[in-house]
Amino acid sequence: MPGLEDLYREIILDHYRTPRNRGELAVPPARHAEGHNPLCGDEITVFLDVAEQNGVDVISDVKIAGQGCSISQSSASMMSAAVKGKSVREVRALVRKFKGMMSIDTGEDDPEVDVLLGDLEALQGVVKFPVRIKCATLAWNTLIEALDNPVPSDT
Amino acid sequence: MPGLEDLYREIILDHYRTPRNRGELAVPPARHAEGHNPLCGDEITVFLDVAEQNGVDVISDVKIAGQGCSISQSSASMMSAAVKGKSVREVRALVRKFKGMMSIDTGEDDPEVDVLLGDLEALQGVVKFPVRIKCATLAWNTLIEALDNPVPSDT
Amino acid sequence: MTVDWAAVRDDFPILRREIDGAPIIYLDSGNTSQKPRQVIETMNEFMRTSYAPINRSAYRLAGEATDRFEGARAAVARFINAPSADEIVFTKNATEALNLVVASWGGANLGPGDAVLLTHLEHHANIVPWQMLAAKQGFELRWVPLTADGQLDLANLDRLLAGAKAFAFTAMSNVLGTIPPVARLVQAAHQAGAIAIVDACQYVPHNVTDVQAWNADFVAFSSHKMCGPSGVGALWGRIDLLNEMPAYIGGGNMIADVRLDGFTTAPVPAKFEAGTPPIVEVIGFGAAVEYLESIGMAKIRQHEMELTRYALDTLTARYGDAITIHGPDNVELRGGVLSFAFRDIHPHDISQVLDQRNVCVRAGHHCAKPLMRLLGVNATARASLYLYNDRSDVDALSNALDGATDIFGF
Amino acid sequence: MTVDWAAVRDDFPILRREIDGAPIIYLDSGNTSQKPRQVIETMNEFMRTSYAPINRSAYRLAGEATDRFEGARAAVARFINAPSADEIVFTKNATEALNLVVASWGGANLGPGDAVLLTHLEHHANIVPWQMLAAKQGFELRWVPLTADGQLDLANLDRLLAGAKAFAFTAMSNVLGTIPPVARLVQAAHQAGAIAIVDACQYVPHNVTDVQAWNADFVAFSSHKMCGPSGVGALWGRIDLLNEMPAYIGGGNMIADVRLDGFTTAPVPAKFEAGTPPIVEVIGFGAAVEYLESIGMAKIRQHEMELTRYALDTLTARYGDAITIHGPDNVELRGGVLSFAFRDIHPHDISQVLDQRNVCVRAGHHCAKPLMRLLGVNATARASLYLYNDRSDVDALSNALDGATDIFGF
Ligand SMILES: Cc1ncc(COP(=O)(O)O)c(C=O)c1O
Ligand SMILES: Cc1ncc(COP(=O)(O)O)c(C=O)c1O
Repeated sequence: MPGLEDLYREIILDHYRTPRNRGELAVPPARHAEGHNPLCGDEITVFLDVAEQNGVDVISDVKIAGQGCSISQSSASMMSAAVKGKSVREVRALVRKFKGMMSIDTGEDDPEVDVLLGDLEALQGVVKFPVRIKCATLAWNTLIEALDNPVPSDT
Repeated sequence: MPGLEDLYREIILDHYRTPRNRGELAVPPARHAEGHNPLCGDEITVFLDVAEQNGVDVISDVKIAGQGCSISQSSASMMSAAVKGKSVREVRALVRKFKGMMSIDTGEDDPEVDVLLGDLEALQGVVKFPVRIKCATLAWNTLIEALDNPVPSDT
Repeated sequence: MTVDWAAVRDDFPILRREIDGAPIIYLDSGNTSQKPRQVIETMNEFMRTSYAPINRSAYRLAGEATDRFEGARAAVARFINAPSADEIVFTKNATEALNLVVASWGGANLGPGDAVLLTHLEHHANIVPWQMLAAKQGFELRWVPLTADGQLDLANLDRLLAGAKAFAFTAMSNVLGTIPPVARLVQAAHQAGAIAIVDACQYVPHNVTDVQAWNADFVAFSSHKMCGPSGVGALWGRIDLLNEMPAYIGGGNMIADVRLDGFTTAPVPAKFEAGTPPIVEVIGFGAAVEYLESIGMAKIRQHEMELTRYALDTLTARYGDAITIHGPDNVELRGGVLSFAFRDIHPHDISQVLDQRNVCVRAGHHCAKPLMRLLGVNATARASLYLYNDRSDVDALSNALDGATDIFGF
Repeated sequence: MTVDWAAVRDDFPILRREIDGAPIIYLDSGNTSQKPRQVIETMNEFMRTSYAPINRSAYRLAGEATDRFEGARAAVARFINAPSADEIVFTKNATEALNLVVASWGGANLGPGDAVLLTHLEHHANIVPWQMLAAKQGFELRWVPLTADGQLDLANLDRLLAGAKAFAFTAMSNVLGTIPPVARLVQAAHQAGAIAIVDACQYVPHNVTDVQAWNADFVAFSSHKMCGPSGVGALWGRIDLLNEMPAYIGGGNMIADVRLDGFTTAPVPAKFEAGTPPIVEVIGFGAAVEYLESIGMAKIRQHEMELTRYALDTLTARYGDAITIHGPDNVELRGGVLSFAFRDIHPHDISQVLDQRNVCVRAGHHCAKPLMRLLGVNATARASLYLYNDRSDVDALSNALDGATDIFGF
């Protein structure tokens, strides 16, 4: 349909149809957070295993649960692929970069970390559809929640 | 001032300057009620002595306390003069008649009672000034309150 | 007399607005309705020539404005056949109207051991206020379940009502369109000794409403869903209940007297209208009910039933099993609110594709998350109809849906 | 740059309305202000071309409307120098804003043994909600008294604040015009461990407002008093307090999730904005603050100070002891609100006589009955000035007062 090619790129539809890293992680040791998009009812849960490797905190595993539209699901899937194995510091830089691409001001970049958006650039077209920005960023905000304010686990 | 002659008739100003039946009655035996005009802050208290005379309830005395504008005060003063000595039934008929003059629908007249407005007709001009109707009727509504729902006395 | 629906459509200036060279197909009236020029012009003219405070000042301009404001109250009262205009309390929306009843009536009447009955059809506005009060005052919430086609399952109604002090339910679901048998539910409530609170937010805009025929105790609705301005809603209540109830929010206009050590309240409805009211909006609300009356609510209902039938038939004929439209199929039992699932495409994507053809539908949980969970979805797409819609709008919806098929590759 | 005040006056269509062949002299802006064409046209245009739901639907029309709505929030935030637009909660009026703070913050924080400090200047909107909560939760209300010329008597402020948890006061009296030293009062409150709640309903429309310079915790105001539409007000609050506070009214938009057994709240400000907001009114409110900014609040304040000085001088020069104007004489310490007593004539009669010459003033208790009792009156006449008033209005007031002398025979 004319006008929607920028939004529904093939790689996005691919991640939507075949989401990566679906599932849950045992909490604890994993940490998790839930995100809601009040506009459309989307719900997402991000699970993270954070492990120290060579003195740096690294996302050793990530899983995504929940339901949502093509944009929120594909963004979550692409995010999960992008953050797995990265250090927490790199992940924070990536989140800033991603939100910057979504035209959300997130302040200064971390000058010492160099991260690339890679496939995530396919989501750039979302900016032309402002109401979808919340869909695209839902997983990313939830990721930050899982790092900074995870849901308390029972033990 | 042109246009206000209908409102500020001489007899009205006379009752305003020299109000009749100002004061209070001992409660009990008197009954009383308070009225407020939220628009202008006027407050009025109507005290009534009701006594049986020849098998009929009669307003044997009436006093008016409180403060207000020329219309509410003169209407209260004229009312007090008009109701003193009348039977409760006549008074109710008079209230209906007065409110009718103020273009407030009060239902059927009492066919068996014949009351005259007399001096009160001077207040007819108020109808041309709709916001003042509440001033003119304040004492009358408070009178009905004093008959039907008087403030409970302590004894 | 038949209504000239094309002329009605012409009353709504926004329907001539074009995006990308084509007019808007507005199918989101269940969310909020568009405004006819009669309402817009009333507000415009009032602000240009007659704006003044209400019930506070004594000059002619203020007297005139107060008369128009109270005239609007009388018009709204007449529109729902309320016995008296004094029983109409203006609020900011239906949500505030429901919160008012819950906090004031419920606050004074509900405690441990008590129960309130709701239904699985309810909008958050008729759920959350009860949950908030229940958390404070400790009473039980019970729920009327649904049948498979989205009607209230009344099999155990009497048992659910036993011991309940209030039954609060929607007169028309904003998700499924379901119209429960209001008068019958009110009667059942009363028989059980409960009061009946009707969320008529979706009903009043689309049907002849007679609160006396319902015999209800409270009825809440919003102006913005019935061709009127945003920023105003109404609560109708039985005068004896309103008189007994404690004040809700405090401030100017709702008092008879204030002293340093306490206050006394003004008579109803002022008692529940603290502060400067939505003056222009109430007057616009009056113009809206007069506009709807000039067409006739029975005719509007008829028009919407026909259009709903047409929509149900068109969509199922074209898409068969690929589309699931929730709620009753019988248009006598439902309003023109069509929540649907289309293939496996997420409602937000459906809305996106439809928007490309200027077809405006809502995608989401419609402020009814408990109902969504029962339907087993976290969102639906919803097309909702009103007096200004016609068959061309339904056709546009049907045609635009094909675009979703293309992109998501079925 | 100097302001062309005649052009400002021309922005207000109602000032060209004539009654009995002469224009209106509007001196009741302390009650509610008139609207400039810029605001009226914004609302009109929005309803004709762009009306749509906010934050609920995903099509472009709705996205556009949401952007304008949130743009208005940003404009209001900027207007009072709030650190973030998220700290602006839209309410139906200032009264609701104050009730929100009292019910939500006060409900969670006040109990037996606690105290809240108010002042004798307060409007009912900043008295009655506290009385309602105090009756429920049993805390003490204390009052800052007044000096003879209607300023706050701060001699015992620290003693009054000792042990108080909140200090709620007006930034400008709607009866006397008094402008208390807000920043100093906030500081005293904080030193005593109390939060500071400012009723800025009369202040924001007439002065440069900087909530950060005040260092206040909550600030309430109303759109309709500042050239904006009726039906909307605002609460600004410190984000940490807003985040901690429990929900106020419940329903759509204020939730993150709802289940049959409970709900979780959305982030601020949605948490406090249940139901469909006053969409058109918020957008009109945004246009109003932009209008005021285009003139400049400092210039408006200057204009009103000059006009107030002129009015004080004109009336006392002409009527001497026959007129008593309440409140401070120093125009640095007061706004353009002139409550007065004239001979022994009742304010309602004064208003009536003035109205005959189209001079619109308010007569009454101005929703400040406790203050009235302290002044020893049950009503005053009040002329209140705004940016669209000029010396001719003051002269008209002064001339029209003579008519009262005639009738009441002095
Ligand atoms: C059934 C129902 N009840 C209540 C509401 C709340 O109405 P409002 O948002 O106008 O307060 C709505 C609309 O959103 C509704 O559809
Ligand atoms: C000082 C003050 N506070 C509060 C209010 C209440 O404002 P609103 O009626 O807009 O809620 C007013 C106006 O009436 C006021 O003058």
